[in-house]
Amino acid sequence: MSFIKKPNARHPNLPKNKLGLTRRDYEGALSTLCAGCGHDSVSSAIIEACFQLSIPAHRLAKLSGIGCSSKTPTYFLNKSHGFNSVHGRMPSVATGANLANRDLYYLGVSGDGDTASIGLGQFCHIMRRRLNMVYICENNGTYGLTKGQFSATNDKESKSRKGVDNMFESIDLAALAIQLGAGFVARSFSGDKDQLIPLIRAALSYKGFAFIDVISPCVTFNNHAQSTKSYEYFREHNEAVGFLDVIPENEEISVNYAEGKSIEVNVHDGSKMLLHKLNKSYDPGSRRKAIGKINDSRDKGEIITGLIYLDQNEEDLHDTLLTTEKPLNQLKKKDLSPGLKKLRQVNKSFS
Amino acid sequence: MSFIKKPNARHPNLPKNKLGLTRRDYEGALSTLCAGCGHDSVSSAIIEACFQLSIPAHRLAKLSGIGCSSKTPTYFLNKSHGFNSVHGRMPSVATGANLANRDLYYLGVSGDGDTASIGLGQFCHIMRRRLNMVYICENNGTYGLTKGQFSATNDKESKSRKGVDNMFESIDLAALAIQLGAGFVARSFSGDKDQLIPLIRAALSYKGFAFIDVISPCVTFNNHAQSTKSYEYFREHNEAVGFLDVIPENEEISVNYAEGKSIEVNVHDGSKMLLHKLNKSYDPGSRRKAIGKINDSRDKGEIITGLIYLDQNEEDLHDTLLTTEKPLNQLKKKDLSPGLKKLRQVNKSFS
Amino acid sequence: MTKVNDFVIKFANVNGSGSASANLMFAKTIFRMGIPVSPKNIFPSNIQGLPTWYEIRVNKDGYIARRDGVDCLIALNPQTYQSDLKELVKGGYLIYDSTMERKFPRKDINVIGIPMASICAEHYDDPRQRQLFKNIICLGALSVLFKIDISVLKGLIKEEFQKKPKLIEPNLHALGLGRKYAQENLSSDFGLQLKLMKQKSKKIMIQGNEASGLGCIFAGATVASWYPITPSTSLAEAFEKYLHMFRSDSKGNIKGAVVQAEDELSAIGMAIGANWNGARAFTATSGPGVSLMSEFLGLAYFAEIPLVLFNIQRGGPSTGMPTRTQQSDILSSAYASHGDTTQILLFPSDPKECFEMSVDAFDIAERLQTPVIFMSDLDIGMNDWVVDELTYDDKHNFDRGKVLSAKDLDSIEMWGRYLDIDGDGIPYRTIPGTHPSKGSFFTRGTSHDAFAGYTEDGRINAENLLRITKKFNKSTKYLPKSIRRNAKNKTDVGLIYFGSTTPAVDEAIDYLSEEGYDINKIRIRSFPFDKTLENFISENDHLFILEQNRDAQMKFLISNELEVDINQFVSILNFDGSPLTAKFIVDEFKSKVKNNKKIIAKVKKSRTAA
Amino acid sequence: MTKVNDFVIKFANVNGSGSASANLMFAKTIFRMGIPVSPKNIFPSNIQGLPTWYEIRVNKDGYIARRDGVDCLIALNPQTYQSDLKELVKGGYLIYDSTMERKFPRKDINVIGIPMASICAEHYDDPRQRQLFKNIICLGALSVLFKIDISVLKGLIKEEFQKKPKLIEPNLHALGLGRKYAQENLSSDFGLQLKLMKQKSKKIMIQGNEASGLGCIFAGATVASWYPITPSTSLAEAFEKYLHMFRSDSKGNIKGAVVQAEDELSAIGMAIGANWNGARAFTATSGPGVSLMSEFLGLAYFAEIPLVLFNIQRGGPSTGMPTRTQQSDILSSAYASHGDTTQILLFPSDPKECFEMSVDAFDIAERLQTPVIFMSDLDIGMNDWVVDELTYDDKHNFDRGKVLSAKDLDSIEMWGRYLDIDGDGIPYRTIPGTHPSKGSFFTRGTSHDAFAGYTEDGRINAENLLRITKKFNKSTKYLPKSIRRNAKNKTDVGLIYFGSTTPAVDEAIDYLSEEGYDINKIRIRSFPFDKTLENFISENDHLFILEQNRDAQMKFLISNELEVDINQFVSILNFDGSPLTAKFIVDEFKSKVKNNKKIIAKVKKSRTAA
Ligand SMILES: Cc1ncc(C[n+]2csc(CCOP(=O)(O)OP(=O)(O)O)c2C)c(N)n1
Ligand SMILES: Cc1ncc(C[n+]2csc(CCOP(=O)(O)OP(=O)(O)O)c2C)c(N)n1
Ligand code: SF4
Ligand code: SF4
Ligand SMILES: [Mg+2]
Ligand SMILES: [Mg+2]
Repeated sequence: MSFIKKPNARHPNLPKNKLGLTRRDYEGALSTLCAGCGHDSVSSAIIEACFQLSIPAHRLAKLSGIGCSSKTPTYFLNKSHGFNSVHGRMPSVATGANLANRDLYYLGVSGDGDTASIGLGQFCHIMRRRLNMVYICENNGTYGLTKGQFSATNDKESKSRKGVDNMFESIDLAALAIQLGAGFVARSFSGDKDQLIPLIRAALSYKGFAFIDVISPCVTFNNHAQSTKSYEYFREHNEAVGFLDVIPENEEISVNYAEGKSIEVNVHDGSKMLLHKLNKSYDPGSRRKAIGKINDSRDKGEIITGLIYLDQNEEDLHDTLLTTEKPLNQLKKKDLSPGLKKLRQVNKSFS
Repeated sequence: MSFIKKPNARHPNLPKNKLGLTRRDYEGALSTLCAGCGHDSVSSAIIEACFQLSIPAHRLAKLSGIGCSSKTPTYFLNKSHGFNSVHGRMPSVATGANLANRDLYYLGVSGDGDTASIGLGQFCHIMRRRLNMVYICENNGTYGLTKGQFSATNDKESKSRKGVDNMFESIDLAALAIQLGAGFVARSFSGDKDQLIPLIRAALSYKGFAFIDVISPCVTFNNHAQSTKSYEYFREHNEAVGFLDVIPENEEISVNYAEGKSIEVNVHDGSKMLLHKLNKSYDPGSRRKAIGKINDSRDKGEIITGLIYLDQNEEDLHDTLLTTEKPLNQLKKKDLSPGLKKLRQVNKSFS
Repeated sequence: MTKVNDFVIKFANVNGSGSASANLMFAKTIFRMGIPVSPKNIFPSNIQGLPTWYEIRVNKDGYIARRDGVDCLIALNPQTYQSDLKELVKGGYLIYDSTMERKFPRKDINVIGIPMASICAEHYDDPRQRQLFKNIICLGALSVLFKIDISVLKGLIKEEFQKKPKLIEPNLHALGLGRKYAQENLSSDFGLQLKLMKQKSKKIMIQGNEASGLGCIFAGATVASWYPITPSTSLAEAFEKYLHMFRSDSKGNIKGAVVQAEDELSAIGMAIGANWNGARAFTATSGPGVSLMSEFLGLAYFAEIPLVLFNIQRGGPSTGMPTRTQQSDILSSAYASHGDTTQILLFPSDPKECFEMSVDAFDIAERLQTPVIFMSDLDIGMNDWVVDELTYDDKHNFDRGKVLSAKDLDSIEMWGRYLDIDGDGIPYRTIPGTHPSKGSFFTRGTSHDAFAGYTEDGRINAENLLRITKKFNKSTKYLPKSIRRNAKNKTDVGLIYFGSTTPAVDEAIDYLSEEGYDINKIRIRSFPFDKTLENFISENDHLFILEQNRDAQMKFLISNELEVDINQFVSILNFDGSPLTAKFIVDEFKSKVKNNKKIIAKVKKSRTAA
Repeated sequence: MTKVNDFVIKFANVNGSGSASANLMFAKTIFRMGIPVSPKNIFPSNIQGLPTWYEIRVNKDGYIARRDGVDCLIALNPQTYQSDLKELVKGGYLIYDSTMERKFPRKDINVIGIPMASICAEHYDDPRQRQLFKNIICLGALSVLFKIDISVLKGLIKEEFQKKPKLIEPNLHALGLGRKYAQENLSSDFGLQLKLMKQKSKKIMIQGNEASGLGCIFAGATVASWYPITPSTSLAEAFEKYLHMFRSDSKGNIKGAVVQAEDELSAIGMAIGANWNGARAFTATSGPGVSLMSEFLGLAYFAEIPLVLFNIQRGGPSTGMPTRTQQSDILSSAYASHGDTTQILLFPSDPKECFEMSVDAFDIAERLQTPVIFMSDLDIGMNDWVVDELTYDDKHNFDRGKVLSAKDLDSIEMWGRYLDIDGDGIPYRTIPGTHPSKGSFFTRGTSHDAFAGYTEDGRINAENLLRITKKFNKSTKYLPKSIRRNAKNKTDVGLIYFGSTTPAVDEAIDYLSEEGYDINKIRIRSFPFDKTLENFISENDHLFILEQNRDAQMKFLISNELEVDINQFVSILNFDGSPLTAKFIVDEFKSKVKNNKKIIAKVKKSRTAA
């Protein structure tokens, strides 16, 4: 359990955004995630991005499925309506919500279990429909809330908490998203605020489906084999008693590296991850090249981060459906009910 | 309704395969599909391929979901057990069946609605698992059995029976399959027996997940705008009465073209489709190139056919799971039940 | 035999052969002649080439249920000659295509051959035209035999093809060919006659799904998310049609949105999302879809999100009989989802009620903030029924229920999403985006307190669940009431029924009363059950429940929810997938009476009392 | 106050702090001392940092239900001090970490401070070691207070850590630190004492899911497909563990396969596919999963495919209370899926029965060729229960039901998959690959005839459905029987119950009998219900049904299925998510008796009769 930093007293000198609001106004409830969980960093980044964009929080709807990641909408944007739906099916709920009111911001938060297993079908189809929303997958390669089973994004041949190998091809959600027609596809790391915040901002400003795959390490159920000294007692204790009992209090991981550079990140369990930040000169305009880039880097054992694909042709589901401009949830009886006279015409057509 | 050709009398001179069986021994019940439906051609190709391979029909299990395409297993291989499961969920049933007996052939037949809509999640995951089976999607870009709604493989901007545009990105199942780890990925056309039969043979001989996306035109619910003279009366009649009533008796479409060549196919409704058969020199060994090839051709308005991707490293789910060699469904009590003595040991560990 | 305006005609055809529109025109002509008519389409789960039947009952007294026995069989499907023939009554007429001469193994019927194919061959070269016009030629011949008012039929053809006017002439021509053949070759003493009648009230002939789709338009539904499945598809399609007809804005954009989802899990998720966000949204499906939707139904129930779900029932279990009718999703709908859940059900009995109840369903769902499941079936949904014209009260305003506006929120000190302020168990809700600082909350399917906060305190959760029960129990006042009709003579025998069996019941009750059995009847229109039903049960000592399923699901629901002894009820069950006949009910009733001593006593008593 | 072997100890901890294993060791020590003990783990749906409790009841008389009131509170979570304190009985003990001195607002209790953190700080530098050993130090201190047989505890520690032997010494050391502190600083007149007892029979302490997973191994299950969900996960994990332990072949390969599916739709599909293909396969899930599985359950029911589904129930509806217990999926399981479906249910009451019924479940499923739903719950599945040792009859052979071998097929002229040859409604099945030319058929969820052929003939389909009903009705002979126990004195008051409430019932009945209320009792173990239950109901004029749900689902199921008047039953309901206490039952019983005149009469009668 940890805080999305929230000092107690209101400080009169806190910086304000265009709406005259402080960061505090974008915060949420106390997080109940494990100390150091990557998901909390993502929540902070969301808070910061919304603050910076001066988004009126009540004009944003936050939605999620089920999982540690899907709990996080409680921990940011207190003034937004939230919807913690069922496991894997946030996309459909978000679609309905968006159809009802095209004028709000929609921010979906999901996990890799939620998105790539039970929710894979809905995830694929929401992209085809170009729903105007930001979809963040807090990707930790594991099922956090149900205690560390492999997810479908887990690297092939990595080891689970119980020492078993993952034996299946991992699903690269970013590549999949590009293949299936998402207009804005990015990848980042939970601890890289400098990259993540601007990406969330850009995604919120994009019209169409914006997907951000955020590598967000799970402190507790790390899926890697190597382990550093400091963890020994805990791991061994847990292994000895046969179940997970002690969870260390960890610091959140943060990184800072320049565009075009690579960085090796030590994850909580001591394993390493090689991130590579896309160069300024990288052109995200081609679908095919973007997919190629992802697969290339993967072969090299590198994870590229940054905005990987951008379709400039911003068009969303409402454009396709030719929905009227006024949000559907604001139409009144006179807009909607044709009335008795029209009904009489209908009667005629059946007589 | 049409026949998978089945003359009435047994002809003593019919050619026999290695098992001493004739083609007739691989046939099924009378088809109840529309005359000229592409799916019937696929059934014929399956019959031929199994005949040629001398597969003992009872060692093959045929499975499907729900749809016109999913009905077809009734129309071939009478001696095989069949399982017409629920809509979109043949992959899971096939997975279970295969787990139970690794020694049979598994042939799954599905439609584009069954595979790319309700079944998309299962389809993706069965590929990750490299289940040893042949999966044929009889792809007509429409929901035949429920009367002509768009499916997710339908080309963007084509028109439905009711004249409405399809407005969504179409899912390329072959590209998706390659991206998600299928080992054998091919595409063909229902009417191209010369290509389809060898592909089915190869798929049946492959160990791992073999996917064949077969373009299989729906006679009745054609999704294209242009129409030739001969259809006028029917189309107009149906449009006039507001529902589909008259369905013409059509001939099955068949094509014949050489490797490396393209061919324009006239579909029943008069629209055209450009098929391009992969060259002999095409190397299906690279995942990335294969995906690239598909997307390239698509941009050119061409549909490539042939074996698009082949992973030589044939490994299936049982290899990953380290399942014992003997089929699980043949293990007996002595193999399975540890007995009282072992139970006593377990008791000890809990006392 | 001569029968006027009282017989059954059955067409035996092949799917996809063009018979459907001709048959419909035949039925519609009868309807336009003012004669009560009831066509039933019996079709396979297939697109082309399999047997399909169209059964038209004509009845001057207004009985529109199916009736056993066929007076005139138009046998156009050689595959089914044998079995079709059996249904023909003694002295009935068999009409067939005599291009190929045939023998029929019955002496007690009249056989009329019309060489349809050869007439076609004579007049049309194109085989496709031959296929198309064969049915119209047949229609022409029938119009002569039945002495149909030809101006009505011609008028209808002109209307049908008004969107493709160049088809009018060829169709009239084909009609003429058939008429000519009949006039020249068939004797005029055909025993079945159609005679113009005057309708007592203005009627229309419409399918339930069409009426429901239209009802959703009048109810102000703006979002429809659905996945194709027989027999619900035509409902979503009708909604879409009327959406384009009535809801285009000045720019040609649409005041509404229809999405064909990738499956039912998604279809209901979308409808829930839209309702949560303050739009009126619905989804439509059938059995398999309802099963898939059951997890989400639990969420909507527990998180208290309005939702209208059209369940157009078909034959179950599993994929079952997709093109047959049943009432067998009652329990799985009433108690949809795991955990303790109870859902509101509506039971329409004909297309007119489909329209009305569809309009009401959205008010109910929003008023009660819970799913409303509309329990129609294939018979109502996909058959043409003759009903009174639809009406709509322009003065009726949408009941959006307890939704707080920005103003409301400004004036409220403390608000809790699940607080029971009014003591009726119905809390106040807010719509996202309403107010900059007040009224936001977290919707969830996990246990929560009155402020929508997550809680693992079992007592708080239990209190919340009890409030929902209270809301449910008090909901009857918003629901369509049961309709009760007492027998002319006092009796303590009652019949409970609902939905599409209504016409059969009405007819059966009349027959039984003629035979001296007096029966009170009540038609259930919604669940939870109302006081009217409760009283009916306590006032009638012996009760029959009629339903179209194997397991007597409605009986179970009633005994459980009204806490009445299940042994008080005698079930009349049918689950063969066909719309009921009055005869079936009469026979079942009488055999139950005969076989059950307790009932004998009851019924005897009421008969002698009469 | 001095209590020996009869009290309640409750640990209040923080999730993930290492308390769980220490607490378990404490409970297990008591168990090893031969004292009846019952620990309940009350944990949040969270991984780290939220309150969690471990409640241990010690009772020399063998009552192992929960008991109200805490005799000793080990309060290690400052967040919950306030509320925890309220549960402490007068004169009870509060033990806390006195590193930071605190005041507790109750005078009527004994407060014992142990400076756990400061002892840690003194002896360990690494903060992680401090966290880890704090709980062991506490355990050491407790062992002194409770006068625990230290050799037992030490032995246990050695065993626990035998896989990581280098952890043994440090743990023993920490234990010593705690003991030393207690011996030197705490007075020895602590009023709660644990004294060695002699167990009457050999006991084990085990969780239900562990026992079920093991049972599946003994039953010869080879395929498990599942999707993680609390509280069912540990069942699949146990199966996998034992699979590796007992089923490796000579090459190190496994005679079985476990697949973590992508969701519940897939998990059940796999289990169905495997069973269809002749392997014994199961899936395990909880409420939300059961809802998702309901479409496939209908298929398995209708296509008659054996299947074992473990439903480890948790608090519903919707996502509900994932870490709390309930019995609220009874209706949604019994009537799972649309259309007319009824499913076989098993109701185990403790881990031993979980083992036994898991073994039987596969025989039943294959014998009846239908799904068997195993209705366990979180309390049974995830808590440690002390039960008699598990046994297994080596002579018992798997009952694979009516499966035709190649030889059988050779000798059969005509075979139809759904023919009722034996008149018991159970048809003969064949496994793919068995015979080169005979026995193949098409399995389907669409309506079919006796030869598995597709049919749209409603009567044929109805006949098939009635055969399935017959099979279902005759199935009780293969199912675990109800267990009935009459009161010592003759009475016509009966209590019906099932599952995890059993220990609370046993205890309550004893108390009530002490107070002069004689009650017959019957424990349901399966559905459809057997003759024993039917007789019990007809022999007892007044009947109570105890269940852990809001809507009295078992009452409904019984009145429906046995066709008994629902008003004959009085419900005792609890649905706050906690395992029941005897006191709750006693209080509810008495208040129901007081408030209901009819019952007063009954109960009075039986009391005076006694
Ligand atoms: C239908 C259903 N099945 C299973 C579960 C149990 N469940 C809760 S969270 C979860 C996995 C979450 O994994 P992920 O989305 O990766 O989130 P994380 O906890 O790793 O952030 C599962 C399987 C559920 N709540 N509902
Ligand atoms: C759960 C469920 N939803 C919907 C349906 C209705 N349905 C039957 S077939 C079908 C679509 C089939 O399309 P496709 O797979 O492309 O097959 P085709 O008929 O085109 O060959 C649908 C939606 C169903 N049977 N089950
Ligand atoms: S279990 Fe993992 S994902 Fe869940 S809160 Fe803890 S660290 Fe985060
Ligand atoms: S509707 Fe289309 S897919 Fe179905 S059988 Fe007819 S032609 Fe084939
Ligand atoms: Mg995860
Ligand atoms: Mg299709």
